[in-house]
Amino acid sequence: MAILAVENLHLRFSTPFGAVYALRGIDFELTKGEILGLVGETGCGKSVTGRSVLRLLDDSARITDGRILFEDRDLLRLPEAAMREIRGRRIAMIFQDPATALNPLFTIGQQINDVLRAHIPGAADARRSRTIELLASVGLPDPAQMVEVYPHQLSGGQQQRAMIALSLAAEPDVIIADEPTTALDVTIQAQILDLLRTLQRKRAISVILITHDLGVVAETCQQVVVLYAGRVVEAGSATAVFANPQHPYTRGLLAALPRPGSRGSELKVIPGSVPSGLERVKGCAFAPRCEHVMERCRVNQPALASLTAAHQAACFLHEASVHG
Amino acid sequence: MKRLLLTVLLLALLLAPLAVSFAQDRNVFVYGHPVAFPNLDPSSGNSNENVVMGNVYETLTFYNAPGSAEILSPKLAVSWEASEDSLTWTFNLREGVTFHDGAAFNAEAVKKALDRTISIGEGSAWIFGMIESIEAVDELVVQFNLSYPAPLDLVLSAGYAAWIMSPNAADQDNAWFNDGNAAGTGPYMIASNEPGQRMILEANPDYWGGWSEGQFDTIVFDIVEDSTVLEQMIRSGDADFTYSLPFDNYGPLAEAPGLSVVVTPSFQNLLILLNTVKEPTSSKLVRQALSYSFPYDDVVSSLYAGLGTQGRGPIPANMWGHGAELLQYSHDLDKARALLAEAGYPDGGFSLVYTHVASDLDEQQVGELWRASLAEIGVDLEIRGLAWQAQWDLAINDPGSAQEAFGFYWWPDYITPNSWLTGMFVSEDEPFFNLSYYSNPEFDDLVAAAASTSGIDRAAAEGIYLQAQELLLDDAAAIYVVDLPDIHVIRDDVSGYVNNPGYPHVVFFYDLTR
Amino acid sequence: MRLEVGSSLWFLLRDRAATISMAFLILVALSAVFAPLLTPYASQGMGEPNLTAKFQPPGIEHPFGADGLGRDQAARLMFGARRSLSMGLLVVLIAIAIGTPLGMSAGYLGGWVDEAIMRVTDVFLAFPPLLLAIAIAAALGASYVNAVMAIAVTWWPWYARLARAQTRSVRERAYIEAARSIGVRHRVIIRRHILPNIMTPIIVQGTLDVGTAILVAAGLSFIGLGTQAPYADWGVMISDGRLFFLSGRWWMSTFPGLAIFLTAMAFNFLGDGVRMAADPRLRRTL
Amino acid sequence: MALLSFLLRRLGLSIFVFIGVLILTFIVSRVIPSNPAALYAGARPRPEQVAEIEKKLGLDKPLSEQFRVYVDDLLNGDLGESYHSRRSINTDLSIFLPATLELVIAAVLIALVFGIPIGVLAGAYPRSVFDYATRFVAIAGVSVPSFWLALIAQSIFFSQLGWLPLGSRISRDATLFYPIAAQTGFYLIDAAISGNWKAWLDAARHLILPALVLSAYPLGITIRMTQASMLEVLAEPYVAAARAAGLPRRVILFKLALKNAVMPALTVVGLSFAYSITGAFLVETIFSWPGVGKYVTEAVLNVDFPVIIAVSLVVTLFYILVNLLVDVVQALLDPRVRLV
Repeated sequence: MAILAVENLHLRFSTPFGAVYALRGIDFELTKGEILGLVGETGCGKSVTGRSVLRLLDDSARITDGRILFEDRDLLRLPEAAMREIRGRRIAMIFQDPATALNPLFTIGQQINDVLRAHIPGAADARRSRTIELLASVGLPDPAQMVEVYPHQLSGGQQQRAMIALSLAAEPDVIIADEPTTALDVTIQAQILDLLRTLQRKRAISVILITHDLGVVAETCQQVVVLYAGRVVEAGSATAVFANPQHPYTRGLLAALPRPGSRGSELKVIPGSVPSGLERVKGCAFAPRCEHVMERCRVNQPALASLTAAHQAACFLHEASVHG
Repeated sequence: MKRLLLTVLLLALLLAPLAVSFAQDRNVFVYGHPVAFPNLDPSSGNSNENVVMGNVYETLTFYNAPGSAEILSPKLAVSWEASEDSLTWTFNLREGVTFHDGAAFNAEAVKKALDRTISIGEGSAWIFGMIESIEAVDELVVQFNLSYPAPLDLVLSAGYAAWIMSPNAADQDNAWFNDGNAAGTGPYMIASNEPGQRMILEANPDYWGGWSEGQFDTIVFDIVEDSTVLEQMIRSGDADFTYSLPFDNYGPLAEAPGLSVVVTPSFQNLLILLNTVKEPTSSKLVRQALSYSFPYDDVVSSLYAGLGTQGRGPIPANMWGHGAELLQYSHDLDKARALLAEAGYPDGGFSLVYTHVASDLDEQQVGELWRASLAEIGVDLEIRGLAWQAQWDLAINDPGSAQEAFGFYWWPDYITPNSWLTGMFVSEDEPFFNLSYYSNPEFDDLVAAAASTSGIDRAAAEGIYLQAQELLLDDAAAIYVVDLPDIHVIRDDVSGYVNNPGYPHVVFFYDLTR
Repeated sequence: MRLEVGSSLWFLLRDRAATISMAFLILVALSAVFAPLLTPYASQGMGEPNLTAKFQPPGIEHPFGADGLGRDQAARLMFGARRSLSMGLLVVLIAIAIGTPLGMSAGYLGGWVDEAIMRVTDVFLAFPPLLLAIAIAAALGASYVNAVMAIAVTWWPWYARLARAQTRSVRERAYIEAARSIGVRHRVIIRRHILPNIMTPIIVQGTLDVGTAILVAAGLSFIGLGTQAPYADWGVMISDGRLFFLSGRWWMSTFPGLAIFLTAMAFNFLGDGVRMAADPRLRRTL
Repeated sequence: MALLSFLLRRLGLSIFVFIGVLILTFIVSRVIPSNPAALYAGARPRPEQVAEIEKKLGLDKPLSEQFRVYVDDLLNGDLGESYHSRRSINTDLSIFLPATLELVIAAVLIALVFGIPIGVLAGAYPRSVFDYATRFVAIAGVSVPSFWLALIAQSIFFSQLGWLPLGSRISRDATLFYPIAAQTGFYLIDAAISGNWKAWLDAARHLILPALVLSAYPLGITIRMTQASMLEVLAEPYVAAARAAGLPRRVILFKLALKNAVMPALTVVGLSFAYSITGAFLVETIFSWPGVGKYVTEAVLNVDFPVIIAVSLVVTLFYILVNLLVDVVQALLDPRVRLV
């Protein structure tokens, strides 16, 4: 059962140089209790998609089309007051760099306290013990003392744990984790992912994990959605996508993934770069970088088509292989 | 938040018009005074603090306002006489006078006070240069021995340096006085002093002259440098008396209800001293040309709103020694051109520097009007506003590189025509106030002769002074711009006010009633 | 590079306040330059009295009235603009001319040179802005040139600091390291590589500062330490009219004050615009 | 501990700067082409008086000796004597300095109390009508010549409306009938201490107009700085995080963001103080406010350099102290500084 569904999401930024079409029709569903990985290179629109869900975009962004259904309500049409009750309380967010996402001038305790006050009625004492509980649950040492501590006094991993505690404070149903481990050391990354998985299972939370790292997705997610230039190019269950990637872009990403035993020099890199979104794209956005590019790729845009019940891709290649 | 701001703003606006009212049961006179009192020491103060001194201290003799029957009247001295040779002067002092601090006024006190002033030797103390010694002959008789003949009775009426302070005060130093302490014999005493802001005088209940109904108990000097504020104060009744407003503003003020504008000739005049040493003004012809180039009528009628008069020689018209028949230059550019041509400057073609006190708009505009007129005869005038000290330093350091024209006010330390002639035009080894660097032995001799005669035979002295001025005017050592008026604005419900130019801007509050 | 200038200019023109300001300043500058052609009272603008019009209020003959010597205030304003504008510009240019080389030397050479120059700027910056200028102008004597010098002397340390900070960040760039390693002379590096790279922020700051410099110069003139009679800048005009301001002759101070106000505002708006145009990071916030 | 060493370093630098200021002002004061002794001697001195005074004031000694004597006196807390009034400058400043500080502090407070919230709101609602209006007000504030604004304000609030007094610190009647017992020299404080509310209200009415006029520049700076740093802060991830956590806008703006935005805005206090003092030089004269500004402007007209040096030193000292104070407050507000 889908707890959150994004349908045909279009979004554009207005800049002094013209409109940037950042999202050009995103579709996916988050199943309750699952972890969905939203994957792509920088600039593909994955973070924007995450922020769209909570309507945290700045003023230059405009959603031009689409719906975001949460428990059958369209979040895009909710009044701001209702939206505020959803933020933190129903859908929370974890940010990439905890060092900047935590307010440097307030203690961890104060910051969690603010969230609790905003969402959960109760006395100050109750909030304090709840805060300590939360800090304990994310594995921070000496949680009673952590309450008085400022963010800069924590290590990177501890900061991200604190950030996770902050997002869990109001017991949300969905967490959007935007590159939660990118800023951290590799060893810490594993610990944090582990913590996320544990918490997700324990509390039956649904998670959208935004990352550029397919390795992380492989370890953590049940579902995968691969974005390229503001569109979904491939989606499906993690097992299906990893076992049988259909889109050349997904294949490229997988090839670029370091595997145990491989050397850095053998890593394949996808040539070229993501289009800026300034021009309207004609045809497949990946065509200029695609090694299998065909004539029609430059003219028409392939639609997302189901390969199997649990696997879709948007590529004429795969159409060709099915029909040809 | 916006609401909060609005509330604060509204509150502020509501509070603003709530003027505070204070009970008033005293007869208060307010003098809106345009400058601070720089030095309250009666021995060395020789500036605007004279308006305080004149009410707190008294002199032995008093210089009467022009038009009075006598030049002098008794003050702390009731009578006096000079020896035949004018070298010994005896003054009989007033009986029953006490100083504010309770000390008795007597001959010893007079000696001690004047000895203090002479030994400090600052400010205007030089006017006592002729005094060799002072003797207390009797309790109330004091005798002065002079080293050269001089009109000592006149000297002792001076508005500076001639004040008699209590013997206790005479022991104090300058700082004591400037802390607002005083002990004179005058009708008022200093009650409080906030330097640069306000001074309050209270009536001296034991004043030897006694008190009657309607006189003022309290005098307030509000120091307000800004003439705009002064004008608003006198208009709104916030002040009873003021001066030093722009000349152009007196006309409307005279018509304002409740005010009267009192205009009387003063002993102050404005001159432009011409450099007699430096080319091209070293030429007498050029100086005469410049004297004809000056737009006297425009300056007097427009800048001074018709309230002053064009000077005729250095001595103002209300002073003896002034010559109504002396040469008076007029604005005559043809004559100026002819004289320039004669001097070898047919089309002008030179430029001059005129300096004035930077903050003095009148002096500046005098320069601007003159400049326009000079331009017509081909002479360029550079107008340079300087601090007085800088202007003076430029003049005394090296006459050869000094300014050609120096805007200069003169007023006498004590009232004698000699002050103008000796002060500005008698030869000096080092330039001091003779900033024309005028040097004419014949003139020097005449002035010296007049000075020594003046104590004995005033008519003879006057004749000699006129001779001297004829020389001076022919040499055109200066441009005599304007004899300035004293212009005072006073509330018209105050009676008894008479301006006495012998004590510039001093109001003798004791004479006033409301 | 050309593209950058082009797009910056384009961006600047899109900032309506900056565009209006620029137009206004051009207008003021033109009326200053062509003042003799624009007014029938050019000689009055340069100080010649005209006593028949003494204190004439604004009207058809004298749109901004006449002053105590009867001079047409409109003409005085135009000729005054020459002085007020040039004072502001000169102050900033001199300050840049002194501050930039010192700042660059400090930033480029580092070490004791840096320390010495920066400590001197500290001392200058410790003065409240007008105070030192007042003292210097008082010591030098009042004149237009001395006022400009006095203000510039108090202003250069800001540019020294700016230039130093910029130089330090540019110095670390690879091509400069490379130039140094192949033995290009310091002077050449500074002129060819560093100067062009640090000019943009200095120009931006300069534009913003002209308005303030005009204000400060007007302040000095107002207390009599600037332009001398018979010429006038706007500060002098306010000062000349002040004594009559509350007595009903309001026009003499009002119009020059407005002129200073609007001109300073225009420079600030323009400076803001230039800053945003020059710094792409700020464009988003517009 | 780190805080202490940070402060010691700042203090050391301040002392260095102060010495520099001392030397600079002394040099400026001695290059004047004017004879201070003549000034000292009074309105129309005699030559022999001038020579004597030159000796008395030590002006005949070499410059280094004069400087040594000056520093010696300074170390004994003696700022010297005005050449013009011959009054002790210490005494004068003890009267004029509180007057100026009262005015300047009032102006800076007005600037901060209004400027910070306005800046916060403008930063919070970029491109709104409020933002544009604010930008206009802020630029107007830094562009208006204070001495001209003072005239306009007098004309409106005194001449036209008659709401506020034209100038001076207190009305004459208050000095006569409700004199304020001097303690600190700050009339509002002194009157409040002694419960002299009539005089307090009177002093407050006198303070409003000059303080408002003086606050124009610092208000403009405060708004601009707060708005700019607010914009920056609002772009920070922790603000996005706070929004994502569903915190109310009020809390985000005025608690979380403001505390961060105030840090850079605090440097404004030092700057505001400097500009207000500068403004006071011109504004005090117009409002007949008996403060340091009026004192020094008159000293300039009289070329009274002992006063000019003394005022430079004292004002600079205050300026340095304010900046030091700002550093301390910033250090105290920011937990990160302690580790530096």
